[in-house]
Amino acid sequence: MPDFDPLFFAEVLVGGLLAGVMYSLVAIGFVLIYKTSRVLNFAQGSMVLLAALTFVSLLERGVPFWASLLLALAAMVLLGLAIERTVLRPLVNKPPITLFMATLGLSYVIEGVAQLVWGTQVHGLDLGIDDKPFEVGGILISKFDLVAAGIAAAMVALLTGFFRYTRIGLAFRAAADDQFAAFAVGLRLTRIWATAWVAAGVVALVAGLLWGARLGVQFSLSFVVLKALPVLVLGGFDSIIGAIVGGLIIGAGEKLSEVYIGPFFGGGIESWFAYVIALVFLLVRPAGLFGQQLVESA
Amino acid sequence: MNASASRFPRWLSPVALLAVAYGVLPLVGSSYLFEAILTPFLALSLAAVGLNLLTGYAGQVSLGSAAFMAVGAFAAYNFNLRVHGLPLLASLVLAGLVATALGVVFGLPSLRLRGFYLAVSTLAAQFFVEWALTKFSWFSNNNPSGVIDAPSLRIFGFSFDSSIGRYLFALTIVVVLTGLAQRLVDTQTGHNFIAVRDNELAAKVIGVPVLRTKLLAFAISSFIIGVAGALWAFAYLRTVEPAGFNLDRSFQIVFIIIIGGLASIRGAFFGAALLAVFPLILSRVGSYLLGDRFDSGVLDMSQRLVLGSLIIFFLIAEPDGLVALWDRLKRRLLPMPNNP
Amino acid sequence: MSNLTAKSTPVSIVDRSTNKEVNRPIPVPSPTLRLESITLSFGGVKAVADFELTVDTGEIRAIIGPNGAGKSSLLNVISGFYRPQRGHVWIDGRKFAQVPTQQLARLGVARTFQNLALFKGLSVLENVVIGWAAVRHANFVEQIVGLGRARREREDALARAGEIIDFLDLNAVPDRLAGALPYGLQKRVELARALVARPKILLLDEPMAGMTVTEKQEMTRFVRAARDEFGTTVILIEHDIGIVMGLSDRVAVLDHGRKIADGSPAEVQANQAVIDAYLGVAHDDAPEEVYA
Amino acid sequence: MKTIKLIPTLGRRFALSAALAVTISGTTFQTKAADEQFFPLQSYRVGPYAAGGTGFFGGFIDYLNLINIRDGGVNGVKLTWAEGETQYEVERGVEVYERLKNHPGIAAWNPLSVGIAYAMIDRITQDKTPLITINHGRTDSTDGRVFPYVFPLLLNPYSETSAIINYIGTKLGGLDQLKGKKLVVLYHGSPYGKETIPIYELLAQKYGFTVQQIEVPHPGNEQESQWLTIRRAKPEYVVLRGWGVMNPVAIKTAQKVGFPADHIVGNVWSNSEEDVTPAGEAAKGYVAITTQASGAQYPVLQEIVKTVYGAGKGNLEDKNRIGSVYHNLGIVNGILNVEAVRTAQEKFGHRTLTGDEVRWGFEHLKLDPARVEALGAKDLFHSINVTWDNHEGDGYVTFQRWDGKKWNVVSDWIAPDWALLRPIIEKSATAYATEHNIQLRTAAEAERVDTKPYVANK
Repeated sequence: MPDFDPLFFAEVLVGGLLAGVMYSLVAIGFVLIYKTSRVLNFAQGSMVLLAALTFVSLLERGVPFWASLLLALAAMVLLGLAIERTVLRPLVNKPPITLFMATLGLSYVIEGVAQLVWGTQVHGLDLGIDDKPFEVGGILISKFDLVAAGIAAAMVALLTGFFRYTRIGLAFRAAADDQFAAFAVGLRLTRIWATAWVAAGVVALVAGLLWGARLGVQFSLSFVVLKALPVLVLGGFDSIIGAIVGGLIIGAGEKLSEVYIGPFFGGGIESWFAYVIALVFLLVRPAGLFGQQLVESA
Repeated sequence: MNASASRFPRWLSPVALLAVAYGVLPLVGSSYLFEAILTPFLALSLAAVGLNLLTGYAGQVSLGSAAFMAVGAFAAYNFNLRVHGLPLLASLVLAGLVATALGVVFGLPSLRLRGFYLAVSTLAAQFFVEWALTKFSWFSNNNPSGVIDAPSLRIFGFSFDSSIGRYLFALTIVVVLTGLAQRLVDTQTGHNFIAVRDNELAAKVIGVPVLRTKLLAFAISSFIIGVAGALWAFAYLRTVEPAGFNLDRSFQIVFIIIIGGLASIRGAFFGAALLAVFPLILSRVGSYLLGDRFDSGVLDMSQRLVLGSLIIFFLIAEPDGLVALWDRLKRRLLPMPNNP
Repeated sequence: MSNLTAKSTPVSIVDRSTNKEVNRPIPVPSPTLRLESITLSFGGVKAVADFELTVDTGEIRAIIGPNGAGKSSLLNVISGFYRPQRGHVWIDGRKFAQVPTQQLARLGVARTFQNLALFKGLSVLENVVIGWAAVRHANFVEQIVGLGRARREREDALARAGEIIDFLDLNAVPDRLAGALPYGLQKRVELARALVARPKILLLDEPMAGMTVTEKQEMTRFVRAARDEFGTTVILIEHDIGIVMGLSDRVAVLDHGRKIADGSPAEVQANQAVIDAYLGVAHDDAPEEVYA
Repeated sequence: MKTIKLIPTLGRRFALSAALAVTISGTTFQTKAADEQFFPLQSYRVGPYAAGGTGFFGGFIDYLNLINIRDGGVNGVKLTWAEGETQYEVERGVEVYERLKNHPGIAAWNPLSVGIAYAMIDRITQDKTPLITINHGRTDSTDGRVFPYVFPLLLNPYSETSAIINYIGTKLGGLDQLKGKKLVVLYHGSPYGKETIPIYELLAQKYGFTVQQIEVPHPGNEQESQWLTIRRAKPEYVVLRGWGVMNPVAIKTAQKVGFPADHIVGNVWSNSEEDVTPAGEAAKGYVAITTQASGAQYPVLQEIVKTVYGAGKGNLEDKNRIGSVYHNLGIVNGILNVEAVRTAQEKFGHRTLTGDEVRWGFEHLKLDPARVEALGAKDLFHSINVTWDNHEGDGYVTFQRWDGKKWNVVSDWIAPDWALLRPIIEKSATAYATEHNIQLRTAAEAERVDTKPYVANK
């Protein structure tokens, strides 16, 4: 057991928390869609890939930064509408598991389209945020992670504001609470779902840029979905706060376990240990920390 | 499943199929047909039969079936290697039992979790097994590269080491296990699976042992998937590394039972036939039609696109999969005498 | 499975035409089921407050009350779905803080559900046979082989199912998928599934809901026949007052989770508090917690 | 009842069965090969490793085109090839092998994938056709006595390790300076990554430095904890044995934890432009080993640009990838394959050769620096000297530093410590031989060549 050095522990903890924020960015995209339509959108990872690939390919073809950002945004909006129209609406009253499997198929489609349109090359992406670490009380913190955390915080504030104070936000929450009641009251569910998918597309773009800047924009970007799933399981599929808190717990838990418990297993345990953490929480609360507890009845 | 009274006795089509599989194909098929199409098709079908029992019949979604295939393959390799004189079939059965044990362990969360939460927890099995098989080189006989070579297939003195031999070896195992699976589905236990799937609470109220049924579903399906993994390694690839059983493989098996038809043993075969042969057809038809204007990469990317849209198409247009399509076609082409 | 002639078991078939109670079992003094001051609340909303109920063997005991009075919650407490904040459920003299749902069948309790909990993927016969699933010893290997113990259990289950299917006139549809039947028939299949295991206590959660008049009469006949035939104690929750009064031995009336009357149908009908509750004399309506 | 449009499904069903018939009949190549030498290519242009695949197979095909256009083939024998997509997956690689193995006049297999190479060893040995795994593959396949048909040309993983340690030694002022120093090896969590764990331990004992080997779980898109552990261990150098997305993420995370990029040494699969460009500024100063220098200024590259790309037959879509590390590796691999065929033709005649004859050619492939210069590849790669029992051929390596835009060679040609490695390789190879009861080949047996055209079992 390496000698315990509190400064290093703090550094791993902070690093883990900031890494967790990056996971939450992706997880929020899942929550938006699950919250309103009870669909676990496994294609969120490929949407992150498509968004980043569209942005960076436009940038490399000379389109200015802000223009390519807007165009990528527009692409994600169109994608959101198209998905809702072609995949979600025909499957509207099918059990959630069927919809989940449809998003599996959808992830293959989006990955195929992304690479057919923009090719399979690896692209560097520089957002102008340099990654030089700076020292705070003996702990190295990366500037990039802080900016990412700031963006995530801004996004959460924006979303909670949207849900709480706008009319469409209210409709979202109604649909999330009880689809049939919302439908009965006359809320146009299809419009709500479309907005949900568009919002998830926008979140995917933000996550795509931040992850892309770190990883480089390439096919493996879509694996980031595997990092977000334990966060969702822990935080609950339908709660944005859960996505953030879940991300922090998984991020920190993953890093601390790799550094301190990893050596006993020979290292490299991160990939499955995150799921173990999530499962332990889950066995205590079967619908996640903040997930809506389903009251069991016949 | 209610037996639709058809003009032909119910056992006719399976017997005819077996006659073709054992009698006709070995005479006419080329080694390419066996090595690249039939043997992988059989291994994938068996894995899909296993997963169909768990997800189709018992309603427990699992995204970790590739992990159980890997356990089956590596366990069979190690039993065969380390226990001298152990007949090949015995190491296959023992490998299946190891997969069963793991299946039960990773089935435990199903007692408290349902739907997506369970599906995501089976991912834990997928990543854990992949990590463990790569990390502990004892599993691959301390071979630094972590790749295992399949032993020669000798059963009761007969060698099955030719392409036809491997095909017949795989065929026999698949036929036996599928027969047992079909038989299981018609028994009370099989009905308990469906009861737990359709309404778990009502099943519990009327006395169906829900916990035991779920674990049994995980156990039996893991056994079959484990043996399928061993077939994939010994009869098809003949050398395998843990990365061969990755998440894409799990998704492939899930896609097979969706396209083939959930809760149907035949569905596993229909789906596997399409998915095993589909990439080959697409690259052939693609290169034939489009010539070499598109390099093989573009063809392959379009295959991912077409496969994804196929999944969505089936979920929308024919949720009961190819099996339902085939039955409807059969009824239309061979009108039953008493069918209005 | 073609229709199965019921094996001649020494059970006297009730002569339906005369509708007379032929050999009505004498109620045994000790209550088969007792709800002892049950209090149940969901997140601060009191669904049932301090509810007391005794049910004697072989009795048809009804619980009525306006919508959302907490009737279904009571059945769910007896079925062990909810753990009451206070009070106990006594079944055959055994006391439970929360009834173990998995042991219900072994305790001889069976139930139907308000909005149908049939197994859509199974045929009618298979649905009924599975109702007998609790008493199964042969493991899955024996069942696959299908000899010895497994075969006997299978045949015995089919025979029992056949009897109940005859008993409830379901002979026309044993092989049809349960999910594909008309609503009325599905209700009957669910009753058959509950009765096949010869339960001591049968919980009926609005069995007549959504039925035509003729279907209601048939169902009433079946319930009375079940009690007369197999001595089953029945706890009935039903809205149709006419049916309830005609069918039950004793009736308890529930309003906003509290028992406001309990007695013979005649006494209850004359009770002013019941009339007020039903005619809806204005008083503050607590928000309803409707859990089917 | 759901109204299902039966016509399209019927249509699709017939198309499906028609196409099925095409595949079942299998591909029987009747056309008589008019003196052609065929190269089956199990390429991958898609998925996480597309960059490597498109570069390598692009370079290989470009060189074959050059030989065909400039020289009209090798002594008149035209070179032909066919590609099958494998997406770097083993079973796809096996399927392409099964499909092309009956093609007449196969010279050699070049899969450029560890997994596919392993799956092919038994099969190609039975078919008597050489399997080339340039810079990768099984280390012990260097021993020609046990693996007659497998050629890890130029560099096997152990030689690569020894060369890296030699390089770090020179940077520290001599191999003796290694004593007491601390080294970290960051390896990809896969069989490829784990292959060199034993050799690093052995070299650590030999030179007295301590080595800590840290695994990065696949795909390696997040390496926070690994690099924090490195930061605490404070090693002099980190060796990056990465693959795919893991490389740029490693370099970026190194910058994040304040570890200097010029103290990271990349192995032969973490040395391409695609490995560093995504990391942007953070990769400046990063050094990586290579058997082939990058850049397009070499004569053979100029010729390819002039004749092949000039004639519009260039395989690379993105022209500014010409001269990249993967592209040049494909070209060097092309040179070695073609020269092996040429060597074999001197003995067996200017005609289509059998697999075993080409194997003989590879076992007598001697390209000294003068011959390399004649081929227009001076400074592109050093030399090769393959013998019947040394299938690696003692390749030399050099090191390149990334200046943010391109690779610059920063060391002269370094030789790995072959003498030290040979016994280790032989021990592992003989262990494999006993496990699979293979008798060791002798020099005489190596000379015996099967000259009748081989048709794999029907």
